[in-house]
Amino acid sequence: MNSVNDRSRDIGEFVPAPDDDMLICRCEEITKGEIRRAVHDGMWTMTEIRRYLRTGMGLCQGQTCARLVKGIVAKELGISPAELEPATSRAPMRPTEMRILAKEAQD
Amino acid sequence: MEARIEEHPILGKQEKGKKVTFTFDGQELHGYEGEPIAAALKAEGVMIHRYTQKEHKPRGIFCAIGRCTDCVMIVNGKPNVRTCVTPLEDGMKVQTQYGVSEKHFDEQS
Amino acid sequence: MSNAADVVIIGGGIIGCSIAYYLAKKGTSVIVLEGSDHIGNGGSSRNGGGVRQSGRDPRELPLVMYGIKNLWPTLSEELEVDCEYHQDGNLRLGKTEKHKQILEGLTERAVKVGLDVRMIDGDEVRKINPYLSEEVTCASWCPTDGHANPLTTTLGYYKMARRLGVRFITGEKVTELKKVKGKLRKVITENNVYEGDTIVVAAGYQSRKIVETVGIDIPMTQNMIECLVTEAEPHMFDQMLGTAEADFYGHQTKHGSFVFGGTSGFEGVNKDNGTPICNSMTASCECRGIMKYFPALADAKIVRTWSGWVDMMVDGVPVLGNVPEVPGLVLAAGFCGHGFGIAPGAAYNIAELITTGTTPVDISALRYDRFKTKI
Amino acid sequence: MKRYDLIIVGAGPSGLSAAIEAAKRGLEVVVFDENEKPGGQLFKQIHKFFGSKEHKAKIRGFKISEDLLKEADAAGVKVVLNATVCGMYQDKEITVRINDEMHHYKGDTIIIATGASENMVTFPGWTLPGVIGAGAAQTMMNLHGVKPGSKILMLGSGNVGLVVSFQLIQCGCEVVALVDAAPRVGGYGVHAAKVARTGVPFYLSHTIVKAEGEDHVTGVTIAEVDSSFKFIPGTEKHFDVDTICLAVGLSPMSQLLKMAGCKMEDNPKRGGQVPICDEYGRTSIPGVFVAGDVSGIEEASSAMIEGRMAGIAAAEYLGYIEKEELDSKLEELDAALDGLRQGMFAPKNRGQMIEKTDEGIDISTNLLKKGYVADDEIERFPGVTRAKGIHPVIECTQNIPCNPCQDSCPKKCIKIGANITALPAIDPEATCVGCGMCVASCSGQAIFLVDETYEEGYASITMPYEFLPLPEVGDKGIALGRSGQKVCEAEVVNVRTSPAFDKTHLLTMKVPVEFVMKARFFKKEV
Repeated sequence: MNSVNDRSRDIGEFVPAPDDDMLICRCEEITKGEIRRAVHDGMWTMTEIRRYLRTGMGLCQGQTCARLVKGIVAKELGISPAELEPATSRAPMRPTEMRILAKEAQD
Repeated sequence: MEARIEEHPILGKQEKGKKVTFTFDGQELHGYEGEPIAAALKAEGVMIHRYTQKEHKPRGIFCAIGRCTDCVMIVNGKPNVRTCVTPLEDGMKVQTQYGVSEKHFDEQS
Repeated sequence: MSNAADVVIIGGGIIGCSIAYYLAKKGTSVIVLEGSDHIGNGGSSRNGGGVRQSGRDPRELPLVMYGIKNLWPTLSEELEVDCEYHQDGNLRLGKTEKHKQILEGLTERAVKVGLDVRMIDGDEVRKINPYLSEEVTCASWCPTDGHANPLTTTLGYYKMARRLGVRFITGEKVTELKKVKGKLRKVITENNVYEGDTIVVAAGYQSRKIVETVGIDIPMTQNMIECLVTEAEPHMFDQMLGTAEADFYGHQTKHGSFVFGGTSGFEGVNKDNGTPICNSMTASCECRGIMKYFPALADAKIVRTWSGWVDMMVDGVPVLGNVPEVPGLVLAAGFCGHGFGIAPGAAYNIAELITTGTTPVDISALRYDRFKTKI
Repeated sequence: MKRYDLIIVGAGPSGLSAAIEAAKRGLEVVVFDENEKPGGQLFKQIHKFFGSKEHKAKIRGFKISEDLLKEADAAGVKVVLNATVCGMYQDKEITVRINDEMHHYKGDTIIIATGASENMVTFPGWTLPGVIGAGAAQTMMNLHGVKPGSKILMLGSGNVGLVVSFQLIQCGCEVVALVDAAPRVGGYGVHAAKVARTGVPFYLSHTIVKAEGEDHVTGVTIAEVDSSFKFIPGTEKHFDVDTICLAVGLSPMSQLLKMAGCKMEDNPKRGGQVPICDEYGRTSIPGVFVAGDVSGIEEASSAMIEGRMAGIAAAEYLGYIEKEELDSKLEELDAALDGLRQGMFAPKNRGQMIEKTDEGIDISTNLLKKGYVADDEIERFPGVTRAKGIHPVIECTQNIPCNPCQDSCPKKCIKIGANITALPAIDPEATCVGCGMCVASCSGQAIFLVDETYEEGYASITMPYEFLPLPEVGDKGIALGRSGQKVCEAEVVNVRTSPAFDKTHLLTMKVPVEFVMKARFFKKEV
């Protein structure tokens, strides 16, 4: 992507909403309100949201919440969700025990 | 309600492994060898697999294919075992997971 | 909006963000230009979280000591974010006689600078951390070291600096610096031109290319190293850990997960496809390294691995401070993979340097023109 | 390091199809899948598939997966199960967890066919045990033989929501309601109709207000939403349920591709984050291909064709076939894919309101709002005719890609033509013999045999029946209409079962003749 993004652009004030306590990231138990607040704190990319709040950093690695978080962040920024690049995908794709990762087969 | 489907109109009679005994929080339950732990629990009417770390809220089966990791429990002493994709074995010790521990939150320091 | 400010900072990592914060606190107007799409996208969010004095080069040690004494303890309150700062000590572990010699050397040097660090034996190590294997026979122990969360700390600095009016622009790649009438003034990016009375270059390895445009060289290379994190586990220990041989380093986070980094021997030659993804062999190597020290973690599940580039100075310490040949240029780069713990101290001093012309800590050993050939 | 000509990630419909085509052309192919059974989601599909013969129409999904596996085996494909691909690195290297070890493999080509994952929606209580994905329901009942619940509310009226609702009923669960925030049913009308006539009420323009229960789901409240999806106060409805099933769409599971550095895009028409690729699955990394849902959400039928294309493209990439063979094969497959991508549900029509069929007939609005065609709408469709004696009534009212009925009739009573999305019509010249092959072959279960002169004052209606217990001749009960409401008394007069019907029983009931165009389901009196 790499487009110029001025983080001082006015996105308006944070306005509390009745569903701010809705849980979005099931693994890390992050609410919609926390995500919306983070946007107003300047976290404007999926990567920054993830690093700031841990959304998508739990056991499931964002399999469930990534799309939901994206929608919330996009709405708060007043842009289309398609404009937000998802956070990087990282190995291992499924949680893997250290002893298994440590054991490399010779084939 | 009988949770197991004895005969299915399309799939016929279900082929199952050996009937085995396992424990859930100390209670003896039955299931079939090789089926996911979650399926055996579901058939025995267990819905709550764990309580979450922060809010202490109950969770159970959600995706059933090993992706969402909501159904994790303590299995044979190990936390965070995805019960929906872990095959049941005879004598398995399955426990409700509180946060990442088998101890109830009150007992966790 | 104006593209001019008192200070333009190139690099939106923890160094750039924290300098911006300390400057803004003093009323200085600041623009921060970040080349990538995300704030803190380099080493700032990819490191192991050590806030460590022991094991450091005496030339940079005073800076980190300054930060640990004056800045880290209140940082969470100051940044209104949980930096997860723990000051529970650092164990630098050894298993062999050779390790012991390395650790003793490091300890001796640090004591001379006034750091409270000492050598302990295996039994004492296991008193501090009972999960360590019997293979561990010695360690250096620095009780005032610790660890913190690099993600929330970096983004916390960003958040507060932004709140104080600092203008952050991401996706703004700098291509050239330009002097005006003998003084550095302009920052030219792929899309725009920015102007500042002072230009701070805090862009990690990218700094080299940037300052090259005003005829300055920062002698460094790039290493790609890797970290991994486990699922949350029950609480085990609070110390920061490292080893004499750098097999691994890391800690257990507040969240319960273990963040570990380590080396595979391929750091200098790892290649990048732009993601950056890691070498397929590194994580396995790290797990083997960790398990030798922590057999109890064998069943802990790795949920994520990542890599990052280290800006490796030829002599192992950063370049920090003014560049008299290029008036207006301030360097803060080349932190060699241990820039996180030192960031608050370094940034505070740079901000003082820019606003008052002096620094609380003597940083002259980190000058840009210190490099000499070996003969 | 072991290197293969072709590594395929995912043994679902597209992955296996790709493997077969490549292996047949001489490539050494390995397929890794993290599941213990191959076939991907096909294995859980127990309904008969749509399409035409070349798309394996009227074969049940799990059977297609068995066939694919046999074919792959015969072609020399190595399928490794319980093999989780953990990462995709530079130089087309992957790491795979098999048992308790990590393996490193390289492929001269790699096809990613990882499929999709389920989307979710949030509402208060959505994390309670008892709220599950539709895929979870399918896995529990069709793979593990355990009912997901006893009283279930389904959210989502797309094909997944409709198909899974039917499967829930088949395994003995009660579906208390089918709910969707959209104003219209999203899936095939025939899938909706077969659910609706068993008595499941549809609530379109409704969504979940909250799931109720302390420790697990004990109930659910839904309410109507306005055009901007806001709840309309006073429209709340409560249901006692133990399970809430979510079927609100799928997202491509493209993480491996992103990790490997493929150029990606967010494409809402393809369901989310997808690799940028050409129509044959070539991504931005030479030698890395994609097939199936990972490159854009569609049906298993098109995934199989996409898989074949990618497999052939990989063969050509490695020089196992000439460009000419590639081009001619792709042309053939393009035509097959094109056949599936016609009609109302074509990807290009996604999100559009279609008001008329290709034949110019008004679409049933009741079908879109309630899940069934209203009695006064049904007779305008070409498959619905009245005639003396026994004859088929085809309640197929939307242009969907499907034509097995045409081939099934030995008397050639049913005409669709070359365009498989055309509505089936009855040939008035041909004579129905009442064999019932069309009833059993209709994947949408939309064909009935009707005989208005069955008995004095009575008509017979023969319907497809896939439930247990199977009623017996002489059973008395009630006939339900398309809406699932009682229309009259009924008695079972015939039950036919045949291997040719493939588990679709043909149940014939007699009803008073005036209900012949209304009665469409039989419910035994208990």
